[in-house]
Amino acid sequence: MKDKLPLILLIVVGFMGLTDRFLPHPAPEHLNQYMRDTLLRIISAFALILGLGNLILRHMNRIRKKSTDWPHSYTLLISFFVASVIGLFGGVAGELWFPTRVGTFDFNITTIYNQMLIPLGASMFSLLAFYMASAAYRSFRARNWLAILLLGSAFIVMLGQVPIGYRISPAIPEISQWIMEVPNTAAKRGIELGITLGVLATFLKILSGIERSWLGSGR
Amino acid sequence: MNLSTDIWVWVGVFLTFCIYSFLYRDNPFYKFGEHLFVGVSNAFTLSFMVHRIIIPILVRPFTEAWRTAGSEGLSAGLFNPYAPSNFLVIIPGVIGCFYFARFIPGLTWLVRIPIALFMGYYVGRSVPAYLEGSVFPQMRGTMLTQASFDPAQGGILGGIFALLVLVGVIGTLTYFFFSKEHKGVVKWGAQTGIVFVMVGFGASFGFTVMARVSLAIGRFIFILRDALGIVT
Amino acid sequence: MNWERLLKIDRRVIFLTMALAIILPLLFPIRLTMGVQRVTRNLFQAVEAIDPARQCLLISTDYTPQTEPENHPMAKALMRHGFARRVPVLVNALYVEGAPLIDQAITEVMGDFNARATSREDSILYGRDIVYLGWQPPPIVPILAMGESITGIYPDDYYGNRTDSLEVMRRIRNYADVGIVVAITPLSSPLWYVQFAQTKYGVKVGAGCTAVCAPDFYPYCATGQLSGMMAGMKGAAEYEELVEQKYRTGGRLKATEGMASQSAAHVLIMVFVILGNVAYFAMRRKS
Amino acid sequence: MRWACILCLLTLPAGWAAAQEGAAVGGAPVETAVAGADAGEAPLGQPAEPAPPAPFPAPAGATARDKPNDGGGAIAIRWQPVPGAMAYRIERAGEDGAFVPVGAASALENAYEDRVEDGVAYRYRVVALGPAGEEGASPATLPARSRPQWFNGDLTGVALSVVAFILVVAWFIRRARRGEQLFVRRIAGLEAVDEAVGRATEMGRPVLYIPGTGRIEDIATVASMNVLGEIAKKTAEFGTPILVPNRDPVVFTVSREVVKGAYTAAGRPDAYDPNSVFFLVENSLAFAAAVDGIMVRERPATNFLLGSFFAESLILAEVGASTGAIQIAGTDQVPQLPFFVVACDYTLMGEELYAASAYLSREPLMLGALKGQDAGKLLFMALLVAGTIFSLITGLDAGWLLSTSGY
Repeated sequence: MKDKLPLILLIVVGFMGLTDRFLPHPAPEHLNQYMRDTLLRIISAFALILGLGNLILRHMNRIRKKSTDWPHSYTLLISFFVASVIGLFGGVAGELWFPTRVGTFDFNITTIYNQMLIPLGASMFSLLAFYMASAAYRSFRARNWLAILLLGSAFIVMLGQVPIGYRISPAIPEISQWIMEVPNTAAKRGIELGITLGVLATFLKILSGIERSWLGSGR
Repeated sequence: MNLSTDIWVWVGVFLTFCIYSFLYRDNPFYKFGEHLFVGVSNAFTLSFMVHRIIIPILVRPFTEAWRTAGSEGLSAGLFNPYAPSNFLVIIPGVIGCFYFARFIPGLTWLVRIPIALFMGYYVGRSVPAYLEGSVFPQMRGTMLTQASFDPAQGGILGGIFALLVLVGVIGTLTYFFFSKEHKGVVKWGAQTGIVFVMVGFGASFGFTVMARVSLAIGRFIFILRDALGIVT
Repeated sequence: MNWERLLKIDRRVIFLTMALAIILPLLFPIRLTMGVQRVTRNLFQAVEAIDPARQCLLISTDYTPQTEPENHPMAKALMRHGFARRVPVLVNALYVEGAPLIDQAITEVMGDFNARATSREDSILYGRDIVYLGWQPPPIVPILAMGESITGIYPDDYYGNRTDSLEVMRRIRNYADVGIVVAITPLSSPLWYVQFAQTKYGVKVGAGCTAVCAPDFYPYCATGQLSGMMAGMKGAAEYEELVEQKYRTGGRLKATEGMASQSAAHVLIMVFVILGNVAYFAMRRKS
Repeated sequence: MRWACILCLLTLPAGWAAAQEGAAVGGAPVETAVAGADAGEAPLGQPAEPAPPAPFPAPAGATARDKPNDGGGAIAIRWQPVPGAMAYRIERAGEDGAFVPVGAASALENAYEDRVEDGVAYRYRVVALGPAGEEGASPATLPARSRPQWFNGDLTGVALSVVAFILVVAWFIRRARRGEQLFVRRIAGLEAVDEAVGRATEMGRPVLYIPGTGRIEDIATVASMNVLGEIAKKTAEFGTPILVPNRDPVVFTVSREVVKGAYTAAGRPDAYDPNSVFFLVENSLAFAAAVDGIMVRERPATNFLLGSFFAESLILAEVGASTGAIQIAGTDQVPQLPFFVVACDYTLMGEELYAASAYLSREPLMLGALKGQDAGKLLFMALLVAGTIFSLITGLDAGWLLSTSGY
C-alpha cells in the first residue's frame, strides 16, 4: 500500500501525460487541463509553503546557535517578513488595506520587486561577463588538439560577433556563421537526439518502478 | 552630471555595489545583499502564490460554492471539478497537505502521493514533446535529399555542408554509445563526434560572450545614466 | 618577463580591465557599421510578409530585467516595424517579472510614433494598433490556449480592459489570425511555441533570443521551424538597422549604441586568451 | 539475435507510411463534400447588397470537411485558386440557408479554417474577389459537420516510436533480469565520483550537490534525483556531510525523500542530517547568490552540479572553481554545456546525465534501460543513413515519413 499506491498513481498520471498530445478529444483534453491548471498548481503552492517553513526554521536555528554569520540570518528573516506583509496584505500593486505609500514614496510589492530584486538579479547575472573573461583566460589554453578546436572556434566566433571582425575581413562573420550552422548544428542535434533517448529511458525506469529512489525512506 | 533624486535609484546602486563587491572577495556587503535577495525574493513569490493561485483557484471556488449552497442548496454542479465554483477543489488542497504528513509518524508515506502526481505527469508529458518537437524534425532536417544539392540553396557546396552535418550527427551519436569501448571503427566515429562537439561548444561560448557583456553594459548604464546622469 | 606570474594572474585584474573596457566606450561613444546576418534578414522578411488587413504580429516576451539590454531593443524594434507597416501588434508576457518592462517599451515606442503623427489615422492607438495582453501563468497555458481563443485566455488586458471590447481583437481570434509569433526570450520559449503551438496550430514562429540561446536555435532556423531570429544584442542592432533603413522610424537605437562596448569587451577577452597562451607556451618551453 | 529486433524496427518506416496514408484516405471519419457535382444548382442565399457586383471567375472544387486530428470545433475549407483574384471571402450557411461571410483569405491561400459548433451541419462557398470589386462565388459545398477525434493521426509515427522504444528497452530489461552481463564502457565523469567523494572525506569537508535550477517538469531534474540517490548512498557510507540546496519547492520535497531514503538504504539512517537538504529561494539568481555564499563559506571539497541549469551555470561553476573544489557537472541544457566543459573538471553531456544513475548503481535492470538507449541511437543512425541513401537515389524526400502536423 505505502509503496504501491503512489506507484499506481504515478503510472496512471504518467500515461495521462503521455497520451495528452495524442488524444485531441475534449474529454481527455479537459482532464489534462484540470491536472495542469488546477491540481498540480495547487499542490505546488503547498510545496512552497513547506519550503519556506524549512528556510525560516533553518535561519532561526542559525540565530539560536549563533552559527557563523548569524546576524545575516536576521537580514533574511526581517526582509522576508516585512516584504511578505507588504505583499500579502498590501496586494500585488498596493490595492489591499495595508498602506504601501507614504506621501509620494511607494513601496508596494511590485515596486519592491522592480527597485530591489531587479537590480540584485541584474547585478548577479552580469557577473557572468567577468566570469566569462576569467574562465576564458584560465581554460582556453592550447593543451591538446581538442582544446585547440574549442579555443579556435570560440576565437573566430567572438571575432565574428563584433564589427571589428567585419573590418578585418568580411569573411570572418561568414565563417563564424558557418561554424554555428554546420559543426554546431551537427553537435547539438546529436546531443539532442541522445537526450530524447535518455528522457524515454527515464520515463520507462520511473513508470516501471525500476527507479524508485523518489519513494524515499518511509518503507 | 545630474544626480538622481529618486531614493529607489540609490537603493539599486547600493545593491549593485553589494553584489559586485563579491568580485573582490566575500564580504559583509555581499552577505547583506545575498540574504536580502533571498528574503525579499521569497516574499515576492509567496505573495504571488497567494494572490494568483491559492485565492483564485483554491479558496474562491470553494467559498463561492459554499455561498451558492447556502442560498440555493446543494446541487450536482457544485461537485463538478471543472466548474468555476465547486467543492472538489478541496481534493487538491488535501493532496497538497500530504506534504506535511512528513511530520506525522506513521503517515510519512503520504508525502509520496503529491510527488508521484508531479513526477508521473511531467515525465509522461515530456516524452511525446521531445519526440515530436525535437527528434522528428531534427532527424528530418539531417537527412539529405537531392534538394540539398539544389543550386538555389547553395548547390554542391550546400550539399557538402549538409553531408557534414549528417556525419557530425552520426559521429556525436557514436561518441555517446555506451555499449562499446572507443576502439576501432567506434573510435573513429567517436573522435569525429567529439571534433564537432568541441567546435560547437567553442562557438557557443564565443557567441555567448556578447550576451553576458550586454548584461554588464545594462548595469553600467544604470549607474552612469539613471543614478549619476553622466551619459544620456 | 615573468611568464609564471602572468599565468597565475589574479582574477581581480581581469575583472577590473573588463569593467574598464565596458565603461570607457559608454562614456565616449562611437558608432560602428556592421553586416546583417541571414537569420535576422529572414525574420525581417517574415514580418514584412504579414498581411496588415487580416493578421497581426504577436510578440511574446518572457524576459526579465536581467536580460533587458539584449531583449528590450528587440521588442522595441519589432514594435517599430509593426507600427511602421500598420500591422496590429499583440504583446504578451509569459512571466510576471517582465510584465512592467513591456508596458514601458510600449509607452516609449508609441510615444515616438505619436510625437510625429499628424492625424488620428497616422497615430498609434491602443486597442487598434497595439494590445498588451498581459500575463497568464503558467506560460504553457496561454501558449496552448491562444490556439483556440486569444480573448478566451486573456479576458482582460494588462491595463484591465476587457479584451473583447478592443477594436482589433474582434478580428484577431486565435493563431489562425497571427502572421507570426516572435518569442523574445532569454530561455527557450520559441521552442515551446514550436513544440506546442506550431505543431498543433501551424502558426509561424520567430525568435528574439539572447546570444547564449542562439546556437540552440540555428538548427530550428535551418529546418524552417523558426522563420528567423534576432540573436543577441548584435541581432537586435541589425534589426534596428533594417527597420531604420526601410522606414526611417527614428527613436534611440539602443542595441546599436551598445555595440562599441561589446567590441571592446570581445577584443579584451581575445587579448587575454592570446596572452594566456603565449605565457603557457613560454612556460612549457622553459620547463 | 540482438540485432534481429533492431532490424524489425528498421522496417517501421513502411508501417508509418501505411498508417499515415490510412489516416489521410480512409482512417479518419471524414465528411467530405465536393461542390461542383451539381454545379448548376443556384446558391440558396445571397447576402443582401444594393447593387450586384460585376462577375468574376468563381473558385472551382471548393470542399468543406471536418478538420482532421483535432478536438473538434473546426471545419477546413479548400478551393482551387483563381488566377487574378485579389482575395477570397468565405461564406457559411447554417440550416436556414442564408450565406453570411465568416472570414477571408489572401490571394496566396487556398484553404481556410472556420471555427464552428460541433455536430451542426454547415455549407460553405468561397467568393473570389477581383481587382475592381468583382465577385465570383463558388457553388455551395455539401454540408459538413465538425467533430472531435479521439486519436491524432498526425502523430501515428510518434506514437509508434514510443511503443517501439518501450519494446526494445523492455527486451533488454528482460535480458538483464535473466542475469546476462551487460557491458557498459567507462564514463570518465562518473568514474570520478568515488574519488571526488573520497577527497571530501579526506579533507573533512562537505560535498555540495546542486540538483539544478529546473523544476520537476524538466526531466533532467528527475534524472538528477536518481543520481542524488546514488551519491547520497556514497556519502552515507563514507560518513561525509552532504549539502543539497534546492531552488524549486517541489524538487525540494523530492530530494529530501531521496537523500533520507539513500541513508536508510546504506544502513546509516542515524547519519542522515535533516538540515542537509534545504530550500533556498525560487528566483534562480538569488539562488546562485546564496549558493556562491555556501561555496566560499562552507568550502565544500566537491561540487556536483547535475540537472537542469540555465544562465546561472557559469556563475556557480566559476565560483566553485575559484574555491578549488573538484567539480562534476552535467546537464541536458545544451547551451550551458560549454561553460561546464570550460569551468569544471568533469562534465556529463546530455545523455550521460540520464545514464548516470544506471552507471553508478550498476543495477542490471537500469543497465538494461541504458542498453535500450544505445539501441535507439543505432536506430537513429540507421534511419539517417538509410533515409539519405534512399532520398539521394530516388529523388524523393524520405523525411516526410517523419513529418508531423504543421509541416
